[in-house]
Amino acid sequence: MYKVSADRIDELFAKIAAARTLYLPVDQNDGRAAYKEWSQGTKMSSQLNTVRSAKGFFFPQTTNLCDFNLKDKEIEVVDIRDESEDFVVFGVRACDARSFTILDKVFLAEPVDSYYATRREHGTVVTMACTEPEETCFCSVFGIDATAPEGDASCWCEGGDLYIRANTEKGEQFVSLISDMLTECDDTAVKAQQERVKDILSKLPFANVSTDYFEKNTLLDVFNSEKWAKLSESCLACGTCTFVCPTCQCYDIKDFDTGHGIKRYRTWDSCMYADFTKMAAANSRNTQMQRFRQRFMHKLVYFPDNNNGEYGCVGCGRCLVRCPISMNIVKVMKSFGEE
Amino acid sequence: MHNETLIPRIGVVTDIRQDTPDVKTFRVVGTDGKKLFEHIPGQCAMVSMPGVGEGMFSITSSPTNTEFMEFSIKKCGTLTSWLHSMDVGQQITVRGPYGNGFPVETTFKGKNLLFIAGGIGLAPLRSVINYVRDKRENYGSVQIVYGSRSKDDLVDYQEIIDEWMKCPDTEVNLTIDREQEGWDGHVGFIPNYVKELQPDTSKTVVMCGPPIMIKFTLAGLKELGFTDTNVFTTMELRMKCAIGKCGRCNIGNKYVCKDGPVFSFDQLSELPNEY
Amino acid sequence: MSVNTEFKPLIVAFCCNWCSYAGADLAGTNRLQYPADVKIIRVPCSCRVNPMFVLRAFQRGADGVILCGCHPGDCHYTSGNYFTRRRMALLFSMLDYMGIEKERTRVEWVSAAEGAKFAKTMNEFVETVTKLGENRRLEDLRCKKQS
Amino acid sequence: MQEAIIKRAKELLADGTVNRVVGWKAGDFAYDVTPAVFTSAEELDKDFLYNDFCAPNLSKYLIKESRKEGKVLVFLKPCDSYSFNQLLKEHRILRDNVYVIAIPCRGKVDIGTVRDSGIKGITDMECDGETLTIHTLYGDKTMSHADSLGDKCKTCKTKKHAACFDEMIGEEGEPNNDGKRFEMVEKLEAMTSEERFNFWRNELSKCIRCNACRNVCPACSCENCVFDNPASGIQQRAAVTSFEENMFHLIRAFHVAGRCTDCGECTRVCPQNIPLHLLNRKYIKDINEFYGEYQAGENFDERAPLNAYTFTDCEPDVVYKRGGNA
Repeated sequence: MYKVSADRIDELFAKIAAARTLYLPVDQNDGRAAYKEWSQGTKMSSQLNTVRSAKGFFFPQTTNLCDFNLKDKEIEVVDIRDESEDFVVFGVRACDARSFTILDKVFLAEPVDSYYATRREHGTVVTMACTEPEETCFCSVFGIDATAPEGDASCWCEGGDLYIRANTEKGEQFVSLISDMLTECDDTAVKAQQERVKDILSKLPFANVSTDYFEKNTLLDVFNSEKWAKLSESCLACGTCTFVCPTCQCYDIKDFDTGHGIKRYRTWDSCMYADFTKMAAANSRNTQMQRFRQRFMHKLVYFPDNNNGEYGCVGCGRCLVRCPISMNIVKVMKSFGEE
Repeated sequence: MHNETLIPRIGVVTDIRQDTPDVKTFRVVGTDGKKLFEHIPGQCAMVSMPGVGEGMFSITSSPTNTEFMEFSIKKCGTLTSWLHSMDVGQQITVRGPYGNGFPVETTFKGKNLLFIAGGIGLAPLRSVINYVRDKRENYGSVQIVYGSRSKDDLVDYQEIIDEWMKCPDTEVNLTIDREQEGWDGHVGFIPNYVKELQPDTSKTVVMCGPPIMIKFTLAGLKELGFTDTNVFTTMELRMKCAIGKCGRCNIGNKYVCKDGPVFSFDQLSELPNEY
Repeated sequence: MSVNTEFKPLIVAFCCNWCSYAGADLAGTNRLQYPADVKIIRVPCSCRVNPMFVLRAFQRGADGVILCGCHPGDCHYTSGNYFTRRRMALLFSMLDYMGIEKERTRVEWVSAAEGAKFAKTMNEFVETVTKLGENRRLEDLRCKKQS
Repeated sequence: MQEAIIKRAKELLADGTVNRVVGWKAGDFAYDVTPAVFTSAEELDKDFLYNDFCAPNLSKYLIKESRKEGKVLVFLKPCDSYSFNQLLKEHRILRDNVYVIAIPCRGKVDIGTVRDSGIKGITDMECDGETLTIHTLYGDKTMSHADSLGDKCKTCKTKKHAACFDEMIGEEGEPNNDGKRFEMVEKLEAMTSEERFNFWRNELSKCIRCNACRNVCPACSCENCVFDNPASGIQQRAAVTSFEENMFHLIRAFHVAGRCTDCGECTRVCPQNIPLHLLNRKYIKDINEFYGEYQAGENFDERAPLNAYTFTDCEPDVVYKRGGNA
């Protein structure tokens, strides 16, 4: 473990930015945090989390897949992929860090999604331990330790110092970029902070939300539950939960006619939308109840079934904060847990 | 750079056959004149016209055909209408093969096979039927029950009477929904026809057709004593990526594009009835 | 603002079938000059022009969009252009509010007999838009041809 | 107030006037209120809520609810009543199947506003008159009720209901004519064109196209939105370019122009905190200036401004003539 005085953080960022493009959470003019590229003078946000998750670094809202040129009956396919540059995402929280391993299970499964894979290879994730969790946090429910975040390197801010630990080879490389600013140290201060924050975490309102129901009941039992109708009754069918979610990874592929060629691109999509599964002939999920159920079944049942019991939720609490009608995964879990 | 399955290859349409008033069969090869890729019967490919759309279609030709691939496509939406309006020589894009395909080299081997198809549902079965015909010695008896709205709507009619009916140990039973001039074969719906035919319950059934036909035929087969494990079907849902990532074609935790499209009914019975 | 002498703006003119299109025709038969970069799109009535048409013209590379219809009171369908008048007043005001240069949009009433007015309007409009330069604020980069 | 509302709801359920109630349901915290349908007195006792946190506008739910079996009871705050009336006018709600009770509102606390003031870990809130006490994981905080309001309530247009209710609980309020409603629009108008462009670019580039603004909007009640219709040519899942970001919001605002009652739900629900109501208010302000004062949803018979005209309407060149900054 290494440390550097927090007073020198601007110097530290400058050093990182000199070698790699650096992104970090920054307060926008409305006071809410978003990931932005660092430039001289940029201050890191002190907020717990960004409104949008960090998934956009690896799975952006829109990605150009390829171009087509059409001439008479002929088609030319243009591979527009390029090697992206190395970048560092600094200040990622434990929940978002875990979301990357969940996204990996989708995008890096065969056949590998090269757009995602390339970004993943070029990105270094530097996480920041949480010190002041919000009431909407429930990452511990999914076995995430907010005081010891994953990622290529982890950081802790404590007592005017920034502590850094590399977890992976990429993390080591990151540390070597700034090694001349760091001094080696022991983890006493970090341990003390972890103890303190763990105490807060254990007292969070959702610290003990149970996932038992989904482990003890079969897929069909959960699917056929009568609770879905009531839970979904006021759902607006918007995509807010999906788009702020760090693990929602559904996408749409579309073509855009530029007038001189076709651009094929993909965008985030939401299973909450009525036309998500609409075909020329039929729609397999016709009602909002079915679509609502799909989203939560995916996170709480389907994904774990396919991934050795790992849930598709990281408990970041974004959907709790942003849902226009305050319906969310915790309410769903609690409602099933009541039985 | 990794290989990217989402970037398609170019296919050239070398022949277009009007099968029925709303079904055409397209013969496709690569720009080098060769077959684009190898596949297993029942597998699919994403066929696209850039700017119009992309859709999943079964490859209806048999893998034993070494020269080209065929797609039988019914006109029903934007993309299929466009495909129907194109001429020979047109290039399209193709990517694949996707899906699991039928277990022709495992479960089906040595079995007596019963194929039941309704309308365009014959398309995915044609590839299996022709595969079995070309490797006849590996399989037992073959019975094909195929029905459509009318004689004109029977896909591959010429191939059925010229080739399938002449194949050894192969029984072909055709039916149409309503009486029609020039038709002296069976008239009636498939579920009833299957019951009338009383097929032997030792047969492995491969079924594809409209949902309502599947529902009633399955019930009929069960009455006759068939078990879910011996009945296979192939599914179709909305697809975009075809590689189990875009999140829309799932039935429960199974993705039709990746884990399917071929399922046995005992597999389906463990999944939500959302298709 | 400096005048870019090289720049030739692309203008989309939506002309109502009954008056302005005939007016444009008259301008042509009278050999009145107006720039060739004015692309005329004939519409049955000026009120056929959905706000989306205006936006998509900009998306597809227009530098200015002008609607021409019958004079108020002369609409072939009695009241179409009265609706156009309200819609476009609101739309243009909103475009202005969003920081899109307001001079890029215009409505003119041109009758079938006003060939000269049509040519004059187009010349003036082209001049105005030329001064503004290329449409940057409401462009879609995908539609720009890479040179 | 809550007791009186629950009592009346129970009476109407008991005497068979209605068979269900659309209202607000309590959540895990004071602020996470969910619109819900209640069918029994027990449910009402258990979960029904009416307090300073019940911001969601219930009128849009009635499009579906009024088409179900039996009569439904709904509680409408003043601003919701305008949305309701506008939907009635557009024949989207079946009036005979709805029993409307008007309830007063003194402005709703917006959790976003409270959070943006820097208060973290909010576990509970209570409002005693003018002071909001906020219990957090990190100790108690206070805030004045006025400061905690969302944008929609800070510039409330009226506390007086539109005439559409069957009965009223509580006191009728007064319209608010302090002129604050258009302050921000005026401020934007006074900017230069470039400043305005940059303002909107900054705001709209945050848009994630979640469609929350559209789906919550009582005026956006189309069965199939133009942005969802593949045949429209502009179906979008996400805005790919700045043009598409502008287009979506510009066209959405235009489609509700003259019908938007200024209920402010679009801004309230925006996860990215985009002040979308400033687009709608611009239309409202322009309509007022060009064609005379008009409040959508206020009057049942009046034609909507974009469905009407006069021979003497201003010409579109009013936009250039009125001056303003280039």
